[in-house]
Amino acid sequence: MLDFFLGHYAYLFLVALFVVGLYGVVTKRNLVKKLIGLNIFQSAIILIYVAGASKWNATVPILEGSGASYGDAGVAQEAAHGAIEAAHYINPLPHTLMLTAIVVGVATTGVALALLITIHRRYGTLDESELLERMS
Amino acid sequence: MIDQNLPVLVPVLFLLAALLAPLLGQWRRGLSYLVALLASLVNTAVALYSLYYVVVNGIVRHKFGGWVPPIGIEYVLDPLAAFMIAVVTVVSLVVLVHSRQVVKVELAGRDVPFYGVVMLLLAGFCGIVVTGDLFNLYVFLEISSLATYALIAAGEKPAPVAAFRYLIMGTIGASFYLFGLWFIYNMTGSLNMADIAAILPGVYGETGVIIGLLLMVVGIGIKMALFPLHGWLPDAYTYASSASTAFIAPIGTKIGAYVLIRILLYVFEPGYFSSQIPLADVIMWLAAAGILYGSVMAIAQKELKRMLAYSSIAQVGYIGLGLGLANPLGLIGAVLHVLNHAFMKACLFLVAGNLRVTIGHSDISRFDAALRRKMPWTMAAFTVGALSMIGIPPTAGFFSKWYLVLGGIDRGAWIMVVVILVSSLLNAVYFFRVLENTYFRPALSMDEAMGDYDHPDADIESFPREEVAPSMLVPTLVLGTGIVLLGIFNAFIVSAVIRLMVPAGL
Amino acid sequence: MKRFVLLVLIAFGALMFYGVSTLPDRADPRAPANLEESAAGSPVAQDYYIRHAYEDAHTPNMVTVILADYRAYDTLGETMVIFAAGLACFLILRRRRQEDLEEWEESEGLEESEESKEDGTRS
Amino acid sequence: MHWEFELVILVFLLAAAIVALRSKDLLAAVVTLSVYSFMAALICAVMGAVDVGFTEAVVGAGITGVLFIVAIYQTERKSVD
Amino acid sequence: MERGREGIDPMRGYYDDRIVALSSRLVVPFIQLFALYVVFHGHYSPGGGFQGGAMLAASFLLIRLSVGSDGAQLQFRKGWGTPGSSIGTLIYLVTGLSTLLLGGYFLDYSQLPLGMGESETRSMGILIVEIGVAVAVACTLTAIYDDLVGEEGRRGSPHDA
Repeated sequence: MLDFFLGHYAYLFLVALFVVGLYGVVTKRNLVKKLIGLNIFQSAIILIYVAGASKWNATVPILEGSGASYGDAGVAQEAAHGAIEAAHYINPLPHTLMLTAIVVGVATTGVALALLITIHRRYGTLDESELLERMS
Repeated sequence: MIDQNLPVLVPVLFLLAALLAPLLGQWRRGLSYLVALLASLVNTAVALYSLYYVVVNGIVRHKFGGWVPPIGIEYVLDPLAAFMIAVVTVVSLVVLVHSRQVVKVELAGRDVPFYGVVMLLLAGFCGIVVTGDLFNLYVFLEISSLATYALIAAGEKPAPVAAFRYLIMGTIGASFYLFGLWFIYNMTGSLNMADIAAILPGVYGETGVIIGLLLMVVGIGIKMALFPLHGWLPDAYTYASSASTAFIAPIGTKIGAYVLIRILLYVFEPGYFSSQIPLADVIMWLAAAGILYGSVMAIAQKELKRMLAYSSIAQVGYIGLGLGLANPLGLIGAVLHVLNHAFMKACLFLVAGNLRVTIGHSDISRFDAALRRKMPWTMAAFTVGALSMIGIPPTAGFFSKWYLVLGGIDRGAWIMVVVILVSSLLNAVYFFRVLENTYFRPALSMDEAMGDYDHPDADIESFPREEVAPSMLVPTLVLGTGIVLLGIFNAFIVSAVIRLMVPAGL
Repeated sequence: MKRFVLLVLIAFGALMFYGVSTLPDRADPRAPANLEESAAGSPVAQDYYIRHAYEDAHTPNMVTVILADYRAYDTLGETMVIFAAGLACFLILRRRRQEDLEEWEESEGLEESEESKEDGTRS
Repeated sequence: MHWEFELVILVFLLAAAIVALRSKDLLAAVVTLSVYSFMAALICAVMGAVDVGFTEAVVGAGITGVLFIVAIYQTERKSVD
Repeated sequence: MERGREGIDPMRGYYDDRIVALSSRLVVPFIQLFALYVVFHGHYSPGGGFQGGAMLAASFLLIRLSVGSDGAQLQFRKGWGTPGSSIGTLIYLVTGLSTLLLGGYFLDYSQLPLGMGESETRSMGILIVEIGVAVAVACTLTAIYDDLVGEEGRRGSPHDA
């Protein structure tokens, strides 16, 4: 039971976050609020990817002992001998994917805000029900 | 050298054009259109050549950065992808030629970003089609989606609202796709389609795979406007500028359908979604409901573009139906309908654009015989498109429906056969309404033609009411002729190209 | 309506809860994503990345190598997404200076809602 | 992995999300969203995704917040729900 | 929302608040320096083109926020946004295309004629690409901000309240 909890609690929390964001998008009447909900559930997905990438007793996916100088001899040797343990580093692939997903999120937010400004210029409101009234 | 690079050329050239069009356009306005046209021309040639090449020589793969697939990303040009790219480039080239005048009228002063965004849209579509990597698909899905939002927003007064609604729906869809992809990645450890297809049979029973697949299907269903998820479509198509709609409507939802076909038939095994879980039946019934709903709603519309938008929902239903039938004939019908419907919808929306430029509206109740006399060629193209939508034999629309009916009979799904026939009848109702007005209704007086519209510039005399300029007329006629030609040569298309797409085990 | 939406969301959340709880544990070394070789015999990407990133590109930060080399095409797509957003804002909000001024002069005496007259005409 | 940290920050994250969605003042909601993003960045860092955490901090707590505030400034600040 | 002093729109016009202006002018060079560090040191530590670009954009936005868009023209012109983002992305795309033309696969950096070992060439390729990304991201995010704030021709017009 405890193992199950340790292995899944982050997923459960993040799914809850996903649902909260979705709730915001679907039920909020103010369009900015909808956008905030959208941001929340996008970042829930980002976090769920990141959570899925972690490994026990592993470190960040930057080779150790390489902080200071370029072409650090120790790292080069370690790499050359194939001594790098995959279990020793966190899975870097989801991190990379999520960098892209974050960028996509910003891009979407930017376009959405541009749309909101246009909507407000044309209709003078950002409230969904008022907007529907003024549209018809 | 060029052969191994075939898959990558079309999307990359579109991307290059998307970058150059605004850059050069800020220097000389006219250049942006030229860049777009040039890229479109070159890409059409490349796409047709690569279709020929793939049919003759088999699948072409391009490994980005030289990394072997599960490590790197790959582009796969198989017959289905080559076919889709050819459809996208040919239709978009014709629409692009047409769009110049429409942009001058409807989007004055915004042509530079418009052509850049159009190039991005096409790059996104082509990237989605050729990619062999599920995450890369997401990235290109987002490129095309952002372009679509922008194109829709640049339209009439309510257009930004429609675009915003689509943005919310589309982002939810893309996020669902991403979430589903996470499940699949967790169960397989890979993102490459071919690799996943090899790993998946071992884990088909797992709940994670089923939920991942469901999330992905829902996400893509939003993008392709599958029946209960179509809410964004009518407003978006109606309020967008005619030039934008002509780009989005013929191709946009088909790309969603393509992704669905790709994932269900090529990443997952055909037997999985049709027999192990009842997904095929669900898609089939939803598609049938969408066909009837779209057709009935189209009858109730008074505005041509809105009517065509609802008819789009119905037509996407046909494609979903063909996929849901889960047999080779159904798939052939679906793929053929992608091609046919791209031509038909493009033709009809170009006619709507022609009408808006010449008479300033596309309101069905104000069509009259004078219209046909003043614009004989445009209305002829419309007639051909309408007949094809209904499914009158020599035109293309008949044959895709024919294959769908055969597929339905093959499956024993008689209700689906009935649905297709009934919807053809409904199509006839709403298109004959337009045709009746344009062929049999005596010319309206000026007051009647204006109706009770109090638009600031419903000044009907300011519109020429005569045939459009050649640069708009020729594309419309090309598409009209194309519909007939596709109908005549459909047997050749099916036997030479589409038969190659049927995956093993279907 | 709101209650119905809430119900649907709760059902969806429950389904997702169930879905994630059937997944392999986080950080399980036997999870398919953490293996060396997949069930089908192909190399698993993350294992290859961690082992070979440095020798392939002489860069200790694996994320950078994946981002800009192994999956560089994704990053090109990502840059295009940002570019698309910029261009989309350009298309949605910016007009030519001259027209803008004209429109502004036109609408100066008018009500706020008259602003986008130019856009609302062709309906 | 330090699961105790993660748990605490996850609880804060959920709370920040709910506060951001409930606040009637949009400016406050956006500021809470920035806080939320910062929490997300923190949790990324705890989970070992330093790059993602960095990006999330720069983007979520910086750029997105500024863009939102500009948009709110251009439109309106009050929300009914 | 509140207008600035004397009815000047604080987001667009010159907004004369010495303390804010001075302190942000003091901070901005350091942000930019750090942004460049992040771009160029992305090989060894967290960071890279996107993060560095976003930080550069943040430094431009800070000046825009503190002294108003018109005042910030001296630092980063509005007209540079769109061409800059095109050019930044072009750096990336052209790198990929050149490897294609040199006979390799798209974005296969080992084909670049830099006269180094294969893995060093890849490392350099990554750097080139990251610079392209940084330029594109910095310019685009600034351009988006400028588009959201609006044109100076609209200043004081009735419909931007």
